[in-house]
Amino acid sequence: MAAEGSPTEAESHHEHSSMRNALAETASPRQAPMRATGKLRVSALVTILAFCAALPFISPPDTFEFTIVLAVGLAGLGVALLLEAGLISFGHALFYGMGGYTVAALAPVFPRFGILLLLFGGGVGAIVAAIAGLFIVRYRGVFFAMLNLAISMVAYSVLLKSYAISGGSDGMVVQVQGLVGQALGPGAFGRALFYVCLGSVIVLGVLLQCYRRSPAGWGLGAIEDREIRIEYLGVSANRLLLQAYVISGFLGGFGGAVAASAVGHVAPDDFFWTTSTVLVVVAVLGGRGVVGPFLGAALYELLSIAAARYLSNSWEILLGAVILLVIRFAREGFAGLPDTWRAASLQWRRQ
Amino acid sequence: MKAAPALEAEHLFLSFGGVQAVRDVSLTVATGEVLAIIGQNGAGKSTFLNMCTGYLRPERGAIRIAGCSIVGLKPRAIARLGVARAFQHPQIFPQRCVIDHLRFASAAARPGFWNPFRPLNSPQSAQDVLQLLAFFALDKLADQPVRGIPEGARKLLDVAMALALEPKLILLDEPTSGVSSAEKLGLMTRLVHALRARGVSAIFVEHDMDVVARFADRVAVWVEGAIFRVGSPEDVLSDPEVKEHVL
Amino acid sequence: MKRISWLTAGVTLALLLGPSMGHAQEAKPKALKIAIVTFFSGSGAVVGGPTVDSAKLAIEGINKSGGIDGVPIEAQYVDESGGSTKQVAEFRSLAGHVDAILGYASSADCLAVEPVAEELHLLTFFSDCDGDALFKGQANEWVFHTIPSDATNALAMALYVAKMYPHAKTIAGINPDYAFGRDEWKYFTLAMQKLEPGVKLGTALFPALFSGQYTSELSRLQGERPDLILSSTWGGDVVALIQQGVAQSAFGQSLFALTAGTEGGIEAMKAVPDGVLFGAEHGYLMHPGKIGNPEIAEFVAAYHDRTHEYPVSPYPFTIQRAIFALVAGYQAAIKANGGHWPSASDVAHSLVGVHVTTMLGSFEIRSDHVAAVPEMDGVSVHSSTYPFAVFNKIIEFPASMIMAPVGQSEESFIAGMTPAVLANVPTPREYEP
Amino acid sequence: MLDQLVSATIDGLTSGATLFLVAVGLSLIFGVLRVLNVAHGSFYAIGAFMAAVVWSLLGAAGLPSLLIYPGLVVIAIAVGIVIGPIIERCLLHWSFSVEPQSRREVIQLLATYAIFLILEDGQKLVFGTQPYYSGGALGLLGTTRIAGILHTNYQLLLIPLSGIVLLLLRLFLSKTRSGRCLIAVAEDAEVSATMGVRVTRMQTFSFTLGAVLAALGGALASPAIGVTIGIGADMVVLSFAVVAIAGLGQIEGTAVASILIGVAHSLTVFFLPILDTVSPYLIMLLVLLVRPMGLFGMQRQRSI
Repeated sequence: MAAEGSPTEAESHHEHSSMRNALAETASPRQAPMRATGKLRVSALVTILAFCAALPFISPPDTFEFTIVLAVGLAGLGVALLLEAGLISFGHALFYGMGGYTVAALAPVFPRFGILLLLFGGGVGAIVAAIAGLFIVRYRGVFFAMLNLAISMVAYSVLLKSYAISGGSDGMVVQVQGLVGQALGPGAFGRALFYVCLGSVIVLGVLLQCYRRSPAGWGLGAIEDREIRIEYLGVSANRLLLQAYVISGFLGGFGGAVAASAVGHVAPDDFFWTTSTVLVVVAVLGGRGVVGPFLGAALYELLSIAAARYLSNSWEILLGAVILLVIRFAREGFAGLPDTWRAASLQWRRQ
Repeated sequence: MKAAPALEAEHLFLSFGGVQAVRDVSLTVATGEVLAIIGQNGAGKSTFLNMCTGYLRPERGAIRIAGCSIVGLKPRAIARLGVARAFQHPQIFPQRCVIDHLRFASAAARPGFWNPFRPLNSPQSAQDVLQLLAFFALDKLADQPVRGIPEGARKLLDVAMALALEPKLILLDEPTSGVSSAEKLGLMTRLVHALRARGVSAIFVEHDMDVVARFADRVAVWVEGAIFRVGSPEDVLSDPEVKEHVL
Repeated sequence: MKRISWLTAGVTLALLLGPSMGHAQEAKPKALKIAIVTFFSGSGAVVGGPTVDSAKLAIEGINKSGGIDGVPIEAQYVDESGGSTKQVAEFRSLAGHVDAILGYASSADCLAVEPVAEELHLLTFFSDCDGDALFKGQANEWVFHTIPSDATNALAMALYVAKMYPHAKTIAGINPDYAFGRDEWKYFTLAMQKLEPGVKLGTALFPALFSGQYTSELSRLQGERPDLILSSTWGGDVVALIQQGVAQSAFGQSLFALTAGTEGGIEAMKAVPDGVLFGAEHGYLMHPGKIGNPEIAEFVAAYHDRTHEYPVSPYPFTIQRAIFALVAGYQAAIKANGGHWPSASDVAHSLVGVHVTTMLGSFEIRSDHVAAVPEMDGVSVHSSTYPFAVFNKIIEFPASMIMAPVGQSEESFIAGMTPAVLANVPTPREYEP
Repeated sequence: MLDQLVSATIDGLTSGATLFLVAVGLSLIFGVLRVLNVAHGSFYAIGAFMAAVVWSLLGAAGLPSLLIYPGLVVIAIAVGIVIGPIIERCLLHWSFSVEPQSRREVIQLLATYAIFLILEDGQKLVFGTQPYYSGGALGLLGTTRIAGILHTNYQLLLIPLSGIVLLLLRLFLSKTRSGRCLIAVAEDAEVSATMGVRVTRMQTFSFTLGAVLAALGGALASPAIGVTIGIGADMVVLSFAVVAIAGLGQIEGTAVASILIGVAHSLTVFFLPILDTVSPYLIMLLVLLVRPMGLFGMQRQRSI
């Protein structure tokens, strides 16, 4: 609304002052604790990041696992982004696998430029998402989930069949030896990859947070709430989704590329529907927001390692039980636990 | 050259499963005009609005917005032509807070909407959003998620979102239902004032004849899917036949 | 905030100090720790049960007789399912805690784990993964294959067919659509063309692995009537193929050659009719010529006590081959080390050329780290001794006949074959109950 | 050529028959509960395992084989009746009240995935890891030669059997009171609750019925397939494809889609083997591209 939009000078002035008063009255008591929790969150985040940065020194053999947690977390972040619009991608393994196979295919060309390969992996994920997204974003609910599933399964079957090119079920060995032109030994490469990945996570996390706070990012949540109203505001919900889908494809591809570089091997299993469910589990376990999926990935990794170690014969039971408990009692996921607890304690006190 | 009217509808027909919901409706809204539509429930008023916003497609007839035919266009495209709509049942986003609704609507009307690095809370629209909040007395609820606010406030928010689009034509489906009668007149006064100040044309469906008499330039009376009378509020509302059919 | 930082610092400190404490190493460990990796879940789970049961029996036996120079073996069992990423993660996390890792059935997992084993200098024995792609890389230092390439398995079957069924002139295939199935078809047909010039190749079908439905495939081949149908299905798949083939009378019409048929376990051997050609994937304990051997008889009895099953599949034996290779490597290294406990690298060096003694005879580990083991092929026959079919007319192909010499690819080895080689094939051994 | 076409079609019909039983259960559960049941494949697997066990037990006890066939049906019903209500009541029911709907869908997909994981391991603990063999049940009824190819009578019988199940299901839904209540709940749970339908009971009932159908599919398939750990995971994706092609909640449509997928698979085996595994997903993609709600699905008009 420009100047002529205000009813009269006097009214507009009155409105402004009352607005300010209103803000002064209502906002301060409400925002003070919010700001405090915000600060707490930021400091917690910084502590976690510092802790992560120190991990390769604290526990060198686990550098690999941390890298995988970050990689899966990145791909899970892509799934979580679509979850904000209320859509479950049951086939995000497509992008994850695409990223990995891109690295496998291009590693012989740029064996020492791992960073380039990671970006290519993300780029291919984004391109595939842009193409598939053109028609996938027209679907909602279970249809969206199942179309994603179908596409990833087609990719899976094609890879199995193209035995001569992709090695079929054997997959391909990925030989990335350096990240920025220098050949590195295996141990040094693992560490370097971890730091590059951690840096990418921070950069991508910040960029994604920007996006989530932009009108288009906010619109995703509005799609979940009431899609039709978005259309009446002159905005295409499908286009909002397409943008998010491409971003989430990039994240999936990037995550897959990191994992492939770290593992040194890709296989069609990366495309199988169970890989997709892992990404969904990671996104939901973690909860909304940019940090959630990484917590989810860490939790999932921890769980599967512990289960494999102590329950080698029935780790799926443990995993299943934990998923059920989390979605039952901590519906907002791991990252939402403080809020869930606060709400629960409030209710308890009221009673 | 004379500018095309804000809305022209010519010989519209639409039926649902054998029931004629709209029969040969023709209606024109001049630029800057505020037109009220009255009629009993089921008279086809909302159906007409739905056709004008692209939700339903007329079987026959033409609709032009500022001279541009919109039959077959999607709601989104029509909104882009400057037609905003508020709903009888507020169409808002239950999990989001009040102020963000207006920020979003305001961003939707501006270039740069797709820039992922421009915050929703951009300084360009902040002032307008605050004005709108205050205008509809929603400022105290600004940070509340809308699922918790009273029905009347939801209704206002719905209208406010339509207004935030800075439309050329606004279609309001019972804008004051759900608003307490004490606030009704005050709200309409300011709303219509704002519309006139900006030269926005408007159609509003209304059941309160006081409101109609006071704010409409013209009134269209609907009976069983067709327009029964069109004219100035004084003429139409005093017509005994209208009284019989509508009141 | 402060509290969080202190907490972090504390945790950090604890983690920093943790691994360095109690790190003193003895010359001779209390136990030799190994991890055995095999499938416990998913469709590959058919491998896991027999592998673990047999490994436990073998390790109990070794420990009872004093372990390796007095050091007992302590094994932990790890699930192989979950894909190569999970396996690499498991491998890396095991690396700090065990002296050797044995097992793996999936070639994809082996391909993924191999470079990691080399990177971490961890003794690793692949007991069941035999994808030909695994045998094409450069020489390893730490990784040993106690099973040779799947090409040897296919070649043995081709030699068996060419020797025993020279009238089989048209060949079709139903092989699972993954590396193993593709390899088996490729090498079998390549060998057949060399051994029986003039053989005709019919339709090669590749249904999905674990599809368990072969009705359409069998119908199609019924119309084609090939002399021989090669199938490398295994696990539940081979059981399904046999059931459906029997019901559709496919077995009466064409000769079937199941290169991995024993991997269907006891149920496959129960269901199969007489006269079906079987490969044993380099491990067949119900061998008519050797079942009388007291060591095998004792093992079969012990295995039956524990599992109420007979060890018909190769897994009970393939894992033992890896375990005994490890033991032999340690013993040779101890000998070379003047009786002192060797380092892992000593063991790796001693393993080359070592002769490993197992129930089914001894074998050598070649300089390319691949075990030179024989393959057994036979024809199914039901007898009164067991409630399932065993091998009749069994031929044991010596390793030298089916394995390419060190440095040569299996493909060029087979390509260089002539029908003359059939003269050297040992005579089959009839089954005697 | 014609012979091949005929036998491909027959093979497609037989595999489509069991697929239909599983998929129609999935579709029913979705229709009434709005839950896409990932654990559905496990019901199929458990039915198959139980049937295989019953075969070997009864066969060993010397029961005449022809009496064992009805046992397959009984065991499937028993499996569904035991596990269906337990899972629905204890593990799934709480999720029906989650709001908003899209959140609920996510949570239910995950919940059924978790149940799938638990049941997968459960099967392993109960039935072991070795494949089962149903003692020749497939061949006992003999074979019939059609267009030069032998088909087992057992598998041929599955075609009319599935037809009967379809018919019974349709009769039940349209003629009985419970059936009509079920449809009412599928149309609109809230409205039917106000009309006196016991929605909760109907939900449990339809979940159980769906489980029975899946278990029946498994039990009837067991003589032909290799019953082993992991058969459920493949089946569930395949029946997803069927249900998506048919349109969610469409019973006759599910039958058509099952036949479509079965026949397409056997046709590809005969004429274009390179596409055999991809064909269900390709069909699903193509159908959803042209008809977003599936072949027989209907668009629900959103009201504003």
